[in-house]
Order: sequence, then C-alpha cells, then structure tokens
Amino acid sequence: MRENVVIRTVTRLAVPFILVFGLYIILHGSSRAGGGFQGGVIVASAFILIGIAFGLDETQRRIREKVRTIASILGISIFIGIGLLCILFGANFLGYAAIPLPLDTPWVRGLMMEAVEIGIGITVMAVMTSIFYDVATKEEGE
Amino acid sequence: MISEHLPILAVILPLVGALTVLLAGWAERRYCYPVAVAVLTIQFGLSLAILREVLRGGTIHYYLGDWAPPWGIELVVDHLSAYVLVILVFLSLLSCIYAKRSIGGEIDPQKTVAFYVMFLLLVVGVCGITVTGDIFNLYVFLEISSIAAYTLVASGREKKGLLAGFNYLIMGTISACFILIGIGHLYVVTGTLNMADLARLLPPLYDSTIIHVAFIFFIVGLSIKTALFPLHTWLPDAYSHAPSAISVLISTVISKMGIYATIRILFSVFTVGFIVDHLPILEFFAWVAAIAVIAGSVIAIAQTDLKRMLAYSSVSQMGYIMLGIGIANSVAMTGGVLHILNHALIKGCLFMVAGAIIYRVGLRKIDDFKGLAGRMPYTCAAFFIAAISMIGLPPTVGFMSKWYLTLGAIEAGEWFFVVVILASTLLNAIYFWRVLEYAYFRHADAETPELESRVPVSMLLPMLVLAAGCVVFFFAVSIPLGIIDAAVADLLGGA
Amino acid sequence: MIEIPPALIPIVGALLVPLLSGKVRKAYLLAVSVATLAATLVLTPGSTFTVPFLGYDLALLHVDSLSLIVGYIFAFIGVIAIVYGMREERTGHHIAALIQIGSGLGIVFAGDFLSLYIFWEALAVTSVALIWYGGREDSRGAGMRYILLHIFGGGCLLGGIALQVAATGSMAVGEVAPGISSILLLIGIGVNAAFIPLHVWLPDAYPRSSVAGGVILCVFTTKAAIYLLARTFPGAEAVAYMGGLMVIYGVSLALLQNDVRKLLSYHIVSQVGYMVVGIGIGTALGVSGGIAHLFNHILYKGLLFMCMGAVIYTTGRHNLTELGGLARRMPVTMIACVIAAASISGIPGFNGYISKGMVIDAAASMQMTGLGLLLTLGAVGTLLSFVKLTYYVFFKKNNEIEAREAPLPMLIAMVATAFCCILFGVYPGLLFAILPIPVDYHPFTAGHLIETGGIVVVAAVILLLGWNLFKPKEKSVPDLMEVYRLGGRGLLGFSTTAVNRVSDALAAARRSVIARLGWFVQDPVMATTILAGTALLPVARAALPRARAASLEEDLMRTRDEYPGNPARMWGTGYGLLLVTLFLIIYFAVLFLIG
Amino acid sequence: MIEDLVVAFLTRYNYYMAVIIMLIGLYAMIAKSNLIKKVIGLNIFQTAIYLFYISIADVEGGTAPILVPGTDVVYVNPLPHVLILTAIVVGVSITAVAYALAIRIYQSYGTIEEDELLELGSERR
Repeated sequence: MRENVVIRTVTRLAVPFILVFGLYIILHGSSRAGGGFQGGVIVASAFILIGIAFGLDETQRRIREKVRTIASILGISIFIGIGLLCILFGANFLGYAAIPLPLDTPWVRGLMMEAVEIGIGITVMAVMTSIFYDVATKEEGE
Repeated sequence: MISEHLPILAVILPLVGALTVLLAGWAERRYCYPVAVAVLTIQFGLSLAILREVLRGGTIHYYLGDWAPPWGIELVVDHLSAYVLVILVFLSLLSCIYAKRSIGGEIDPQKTVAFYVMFLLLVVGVCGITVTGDIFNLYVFLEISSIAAYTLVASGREKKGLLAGFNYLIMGTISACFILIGIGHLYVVTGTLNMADLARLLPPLYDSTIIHVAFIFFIVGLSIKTALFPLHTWLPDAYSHAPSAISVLISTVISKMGIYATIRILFSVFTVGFIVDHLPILEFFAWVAAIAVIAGSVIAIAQTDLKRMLAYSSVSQMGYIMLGIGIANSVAMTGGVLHILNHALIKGCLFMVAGAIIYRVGLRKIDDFKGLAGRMPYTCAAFFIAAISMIGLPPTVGFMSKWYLTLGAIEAGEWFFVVVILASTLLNAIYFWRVLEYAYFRHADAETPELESRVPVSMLLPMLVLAAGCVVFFFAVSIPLGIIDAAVADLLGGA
Repeated sequence: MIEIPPALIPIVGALLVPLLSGKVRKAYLLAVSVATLAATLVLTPGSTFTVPFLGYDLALLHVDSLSLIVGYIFAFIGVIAIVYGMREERTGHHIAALIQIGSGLGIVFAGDFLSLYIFWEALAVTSVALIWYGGREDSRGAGMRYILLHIFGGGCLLGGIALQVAATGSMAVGEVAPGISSILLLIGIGVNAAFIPLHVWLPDAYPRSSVAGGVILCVFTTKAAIYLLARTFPGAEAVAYMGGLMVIYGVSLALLQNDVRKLLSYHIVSQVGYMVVGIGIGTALGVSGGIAHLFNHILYKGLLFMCMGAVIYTTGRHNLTELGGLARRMPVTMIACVIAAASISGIPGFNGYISKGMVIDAAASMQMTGLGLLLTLGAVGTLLSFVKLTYYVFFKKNNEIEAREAPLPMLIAMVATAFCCILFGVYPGLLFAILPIPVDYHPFTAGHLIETGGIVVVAAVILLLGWNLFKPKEKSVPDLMEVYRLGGRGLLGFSTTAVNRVSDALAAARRSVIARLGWFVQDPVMATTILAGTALLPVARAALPRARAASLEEDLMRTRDEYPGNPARMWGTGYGLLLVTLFLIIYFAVLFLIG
Repeated sequence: MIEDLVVAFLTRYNYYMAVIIMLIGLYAMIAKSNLIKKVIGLNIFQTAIYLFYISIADVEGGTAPILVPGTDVVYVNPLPHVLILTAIVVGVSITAVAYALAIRIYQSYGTIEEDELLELGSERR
C-alpha cells in the first residue's frame, strides 16, 4: 500500500476513540442501548481501519491469527462459563440471580450480564476482524 | 441435578466441543477426530438421557435465565423433539466416525480442523432446533446449522462442490429470509415469539390476512429447506458434490432438521385447527408431496451417477414424509414420523456405501459397478439391505413406514395416495435393482485393475450399524412407535 | 415335542451357510432341510406360535389340515431340492434356496396377513437371486422383469391387506369379502399364481434360472399363491373360469415351445389352472381336488424340472431341436422323466391321474360343462406335449451328443420323487387321508378309466394325423411379456429422454424469459420506446410519407444499437429462484389489490 | 377505487416496500451473472426484512427504548431491534461465507461470471 500520511495520521488519532466508544457500547449492554454485538463490531472496525491504513501484512504480524482465534474462543468460553456457573449454583442456564455475590440481585444480574456481553463483544470483534482479514488477504481461507 | 439442565446442555455441549476441537487441532491436527467423536458420543448419551426423561416425565420445559415465557426464551423438549434429537445426534456421530478416512482423499489436510469445527457447529444448530420452544431461536439455530452446511458442502477438493455450496447458500438464505418474515408477521399480530404462546394466541386471529400471509411465507421457506419437489433445485448438486461424509450428514441430519422445523411450525405453532379448518393447506401439501414422490423417483431412474441417484431419491423420500404429514390422520402421521427414522437409517447407509465405493475403487457411475459385490462384499451387503428397505420390503424398516402410510391414506379415503405409495415402491425397485444387478450378477470386465478394495473399519462399521438398524428396527419397531404415538398425539391433540 | 415354526429353521439356518464350506456345508444343508421336514411333521392341527408385534399378535404358526398338507409337501420337496442341488458351489445360491424354502413354509403356516406378506416378499427376492444365478445372458433382464412384476403384485397385496385390516380390524388370514380389497388381493395373488395376463414372468424367468434353482422355483411361488387363494377365495366362480383359461392358454403355448424348461414353465401355468379351477368351484371335492393336485403337481413338476435340469447340466443344451438320443446315455433320468410325464398327463397308476380326475369331476358335478370340456382339452394337450418332450429329448436319434448319466445326488433326488409319484398314484388313500376336507372319491372306476382312455385315444389320433405340426421350431413364440417390455422401455425412455428434454426446454424458456426481462429492465423507458417503435413501424410506414417513415426507422435502429446490450442470464440456482420471485409478485399483487 | 387503493397502500406501505426491496434483491440474484453481485442481491433481500422488522416496531411518536426515569414517554418496541440485530449477525456470517466461496470459486475456476462457469461446468461433464 502506498504511503498516505493523512490516512495514517487520522487513523492514529481515531483508533483510540473508536476503541473507547466500542468499549462504552459493550459495557452498556445491561442497562442501555448497547451490547456485545454492536460494541464488538465497532472495536473490530478499529482494527479494520488499522489494516487499511498500515497494510494488511503489517497488521497481520501484530494481530496474529492465533490471537484472534484465542480471543473468539475466550469470548464464547466466558459466555458459556457464566451460564454453566449459574447451573452450578442451582439456577437455570444464565440464571444470574443465583450467583452468590455480596450484592443485591439487580446488581448481580447487571454485573453478570456485562460479563457475558464482554464475552460476546470479544468474540464478535475477533470474528469480524478475521472475516475481513481472510477475505482481504490472498491466502486461502474461509 | 444435571437432569434438570439436559436441554441446555444439549446445545452447550457441542459448542464447547467445537471449541475443544479447535484447541486440540491447534496442538496437533490428528487430535481433532477423536475429540469430535468423543464429544458426539457424550452428546448421544445426553440425548438418550433426554429421551428417557421425556418418556418418564413428559414434556420438559426449561427457562433460560429463569425468565418465564413469554419474556424469556424457553426450551421445550417433547416426545417428537426427543425422538428427532436422538436420531440426528446418532447419525451425526456415525457420519463423524465415518468421516475420518473418507475425508482423507477429499479435503485438504490443513482444513481438517475447520472441518470438524464446522461439523460440531452444525450439530449445535441441529440440537438447538430440536430443543427450542421459541420460534426466533428456531430461525437462528436453523441458520447456524445451514451456514455450517454451506461451508461443509464446499469444503471438498471437488470444484463443483463450490458451485453447489454457493447455490445452496443462495437458496438456503432465501428460505431463511422467508421464515424470518413469517416470524415477523406473527410477531406483529401476537407480540410473542414463544411457540406455546403463539398456539394459544393465534386461534382468535385465524381469519386475519396477515396470519395467512405469514403461514404461506413459512410454507415456502420451509419447502425450500426441506427440498420439497419444485423447490428442490439445490439438493442434487449439494448432495452429490459434497465430500462423502457430508453427503451422509446433510442427507440425513439437515434434511430431517427441515422436516422437524416444518412439523413444529405446522402443528405446534399453527395447530391442526388452523391448517385443517381455516386454510386447507394440508391437502395441497399432500398433493405436492405426492408429485414429489413420483417425480423424484422418475428423475432418479435417469441418473447414472450413484450419488446423484440417491440425491433424487431423497427428493422423493422427503415427499414420502411430507405425504404422511399432509394426510394428517394419526396413522399416516405415524408413518411419516417413523419414516424420519427410517430414511435417516437408509439414506445414511446408502450414502456411506456410495462414499466407500468412491473411496476404495473410485467409481461413481453405476455402469462401472460390475462385479463389485465380489470385491466389496460387506459394503454391497449393506447396500442390499438398505435398498430393500428403501423399496419397502420386509423385513426392513422401510416396510413399516410404507405400511402405516398406506393404512393412513386408506383411512383418509385418499385412493390416489395409495396408488402413489405403491407406484413409488415400483419406481424405487427399478433404480435400486439396477444397481444391485450390476454389483452382484455382472462379472467385472477383465481389464478392470485389481485394486485394494478393503474398506477401512471406520467406514465399514457405521455402514453396517445402519444396515443392521434397518433390520433391527423392523422387529423392534415398537420402540420408536411408542415415542411416535405420544408425539403424534401431542401434535394432533390441538384439533 | 417342541413346536416351532418350520419356516424359521431354514431362514435362520441360511445365516450360517457362509461360515461353512466343503463337505461340512453339504451335511449342514441336508441337516437343516431334514430338520425342517421333521419340524413340519410334528405339527398337529391347532399348534400356534404367536409373536406380539405392533399391537397385533403375529401368528407365525397357524396349523390346520389345509396348511399341514401343503406344509408336508413343501418341506419334503425342500429336502429333495437340497439333495438335488448338492453340486452347487455358490454360497449365495444356497442361502437363497434355504430362504426360499423357509418363506414358502412361512406363507403356509402364517396365521396373519402381515407375516404372510413378509414371507411373500422374501420369496420374490430370493427367486430373483435364483434366476440371476442362472448366469445366462438373458437371465438378468428376466430377473429384473420378475422382481418388478412381483413388487407390483406385492404392492397390490399389501394394499389389499391394508384395506382388509382397515375394514375388519383383524389381521387374520381368512376369506375376503368382495370389494376393492378383494380385487387388490386377487391381483396380488394372481401375479404369483400366474393368472393370465399376469403370468408372463413365469415362462420368462424359470427357463433362465440355475439348474437347481429351477426345481425350487417351480415349487414355491405359484403353489404358495394357490394355497393363499384356497384360504381367501374358495368358491369364487370367476376364479374358476380364470383357471380354465390358464389351463388352455398354458397348454397351447407349451406345445409351441422349443426350450425344454420353457415348455415346463407353460405347463406350470396350465397345471396351476387345474388347481385354480378346483378352488374356484369351491365344493368339497373341488377344493380337495385342487389341493390334491397341488400336492401331486409339486412332485411330478419338481421331478420334470429335475430331469430337464439334469439334461441341461450334463449336455449344456436346453432346446428340443438340439437334444435327442439320451435314452441310452441317461437311462435313470429317462425313466424318471417318463414317470413324471405319465403323471402330469394323468395316466392311471400315476399320481396326476388321481387329482386331475377329482378336479374334472368337481366341475362336472357342478354342471360346469364348458369348464369340464376345457379341462379335458387341457389334458389332451398335456399328453401331446409330453409325448413330444420325451421323444425329442430321449428317443429321437441324435448321435452327436456325448453325455453321461447325471451325478449321484441328482439321481437320488429324482428316484425318490419318482417313487412318490407312483406311490401316490397306486395308493391314493395315502393322500386322501391328509386332505383338508375328506372326500368320497373313487379314482379307479370304469367311468374315469374310460374317460382317460378317451383322452389317450384322441391324443394318439392327433399325433398320428399331425405329427409334423408338433415339430419343435427354433423361433420363439411371443407372449404378453413383449408388450410389458415395451411399456417398461417406454418408462425408461421417458425418464432418460423425455424428462431431460422437458427440463431442457423449461430451462431454455426460463433463460429466454429472464433474458428478455433482463433486457427490458436495463432501461425500461428506452426499452418501451423500442418495443412501441417496433410495433408501430408498419403503421407508420403505411400512414406517413416515405421519407418520414424512413427517418423514424433509422431512429429506431439507432436506439436499438445504443441500448445497453448484454442481456442478463441466470444460472443453476435455477427456477427455484424464479418460483420464489413469482410467489412474491403474486403475493404483492394479491395484498395490494385485496388489502 | 383509486382512493381505496391509495388508502390500502398507505396503511400497509411497509409491507409493500419490504416486498419491493425483496424483489429488487431477487432480481439481482437472478439477472446478474457476477457472483459478487448475486451476493449483494442477497444482502438487499435480507435488508428488506430488516427494514420490515424495524418498521413494525415503530410506535407513532415513540422514542428510542431507553429508560427515561420519571417521564411519561412512549417507547418503540425494542424486541424487533434485538431480533434484527441477531438476524444481521446471521446475515453478515452468510455474506462472509458467500464471499469466501466466491473467492474459492475464482481460485479454482478463474472466473466468477456465471455464464463462463456454466460453460466450464458443461465442458467438464
């Protein structure tokens, strides 16, 4: 990719804000219009922007495929883990209220929901980034 | 304690399994297979446990996150779902065992990991569909398994598989969109997505145009998914160009999944009251199915490629199941639902045989099968049993469903359908006997090279298990019938 | 004694055959068949053996005097056939033979329609195997046609059974009330019993079967059907006339045959006709005569097939024109064959005489003179054709054939059967003792002997006058099978050619529609202009001055050239998409207009 | 007559719009020979359904479904949005798979024009 100072500079400036915004969206999954899906996509868009601005090869080296895979596994594991934790404490799957934290039920629910949303966000981010990279690079991949 | 949570575990387990396979594949590619088989074995045990629970205590309701419906998502496992779940998981397990050697020649080694991950994701979707009680969940799981199916169909080395996968994707997505829009219409008028709730809220609204529209969208969408005759266009390519293990998987699991979804939508959401009294769609359905039975068989006769012949035969057999559902009295329904099991056993076995023949001697064309029985005796024996069963001769399972369908059609006074069932027997006989004759009674050409023709155990075993199943379930037909009777009573109970 | 269904012994026994070989296998086969016979002999009327299945009680063993007599002869001929087939080495052949024997016995002792149907289909499937083991080039097609016709028959039978069960709620095998179910059942039975015109499979397939297979085939399929007919349709007059037709049809075609086993096959049709007549008449004498004829027929027809099988086995020839002069070379076979021929022709002292006379007597006693005449005529024809058969096979001069006597197992089987033929011919009381309905019939009265004498005289006269007419000809005689084959070829042609052509045409039409649609949508305004212009051009030419019209035409051409070209096409997703689109458009229109 | 139609149209216009957009998508899928364009058609088709869902969630004068304490406001129905979010995720995955397939098809056939693919396919047969 050709050198393009404007794009690179703007990217450098914008990426932190995009990331923060993404995190904000993710963390408002329980009480506001937000959530893992939307936030994950926003965070992914930051990485995609980096890929466009700095070249895919460079970015691939920084964010390796393995990292992305681990991230997506991690995200799903958080989701499943919390769900199973609830079962462990005698409630149904994702029945947050049963988790014995020294807090009021709404708070427990909110907290756990956030955790789940974070898991979803990580997965969505990882998967979206992967899709973009895999489609954009010339290697075989699905 | 665990027994309460079985329904959700049925979805979570293969998902965890998929992740485990991914991790295992990372460490070493060849770990994938044992892990996948282990996961599916546990899953099979789980589904049997669910079946036992259902048989013992009736329908299981499970509220996700302890939110009661209609706010929360509800998982419902009744007799039908447990029955279908066990069949589908069992077939997935067998085709996974079968996959080990068969994908060796058909898939790039570096894709093995992705293959097994997708395989398990497909199982996630399939299990999700069977246990969910929420109509939107049904859509999501349908799509999960479908996406996995698209990639799996296209995963082989064969170039045509890609085009087949693409076509399948286009048709499958359109069908999913139709289902989605149907769900939307239902939500507009009722404000709920829970199946039981819908069944409760819909009756006063049966005359509303929107309900009718929603219903027709459902029907068209599901007909594409089940490849009912005029909308079957994606099926022959997808079945015949996919890797053999995947042919087995989609011809048994994916097609049955579509049938299951259709039954759920028709009988658990709209209930008999609607489909019989308000919109006489079942009659229409039965006629379309009858045409499918005949047309599929007639086209199958013309095929020279074994897998393609089996694919068209599937079109015809889907019609068979739909015919039972369309006639919609309890006897015919029993036949149709029983044929879900039978067709899974039979078609699974047949596609496994086709795959084994391709794997070992590299033959696809029926004309090349001369003297095959001498070289692959067990494979051909399995084919013989399955073919007999498909024709519907005793003592194999195919006879039982034919028997119930005939009885049901007679009970309904639908003479034409009786004729169709008998005619399809004859047509099936034509194309299966042709294969048998080539395999058993023609001598191989002298110039045919003597190839290594022993089929590996991992391919032979599932095949023989299914073939044995074809015979065993004829004698032990009361086992599935016990479940089916309860299921059919559930489905028709709303009338 | 333990009473188990005799059918299960050979069927279960067949599963072990692949594990054995050589002499052990031969001994085993013999043991299984003898055990089957023993299991049949110990049965007494009233024995039952039921298996609960699907809420019905499947009666695998339902014994009364009718099933006993048929069961005895089936089990006996099973032993004979196994002995006869000892030289056979192919594993599959033995398995098929055992299952065939078991299925025949299964049908006889089945107390309910469902298990009967199971054995019925097993019979058809194993028959195909025996036909295909014939190994002749034309065996394959014959086997294929056989199975198709029998699956058709089986389908009709199943339909009839289903109707019967739906109507009565009972699975038990019994008389069937008239109605659609009876018609379907009759077609189903008729296929196996070789009713005209459903008989075509018989002369088509049997001559092409394996040597040992022919002996087994000629026994079970048709006779099991006759047995079922006796159970379900005793005393149906139409059936009796069908039997008369079969007698004449079978005999006339048999006279014209060249292939020895084809000749015998047509005689099966004809002889089965006698049984059908007897059962159709339905009186005590009729039914008993039919069943007695079944019993005797199995003996002599089995013997005939054994003899001809031995001839084919040793010479490799099966046409009358090629055979001859075997009397000295195969004396035992010759004697056996003469005994069998005498039996089937109804010569006093041989068993055929007894039962044929019973059937003819039954017809006469019911004042069915026409039928009686047909039967007598059939007897004359039978005598003629067997004189012909024995002459051309054994006595005609032919020195070019080198043949030795048949192997020992075959001879044993033939001698044993021939002995039975004479035994039951001389002491008919043995047979009368086990008949289902006791009859008071005296075979050796003057009347009967004179009648037989008349038949012989008529036959002799015909032979003297028209010997040359009966000379075997090489040309084969067409039968209805040719018509059916045309139909079958039509179906195959339909699915390979017509369906493809239709789908091609549909695809072409679809493509052109799509192409035009695509063309139009590229620029609807311009497209409309072009279309309208093209349509109006002739009008313009007529109405406007020439220069003006020419310039308009030029404009149109230019517009056409300028139009965005590249008509769109569509691809394999095929008309599925198109159907969906059509559906959406219709939906849209309906919703918009109706609201 | 015309007025009736207009009224009918206005009361149900979201249905018609959805169908029209769906037809546009279908047209692209049928008439375009480029596989990528077909996928775009598929996306248009799906988008029609998303729009349909969003339109049915609308409540006249409603605001975004975010809790505003103490005031008496009408919210639009949030559930369809949630559903559609899921549907979008599904749609994105399908698009991704479709593009991946298109890339693979290009790699093995050297083209993604369907008429050429069709010819290649028939040659191989």
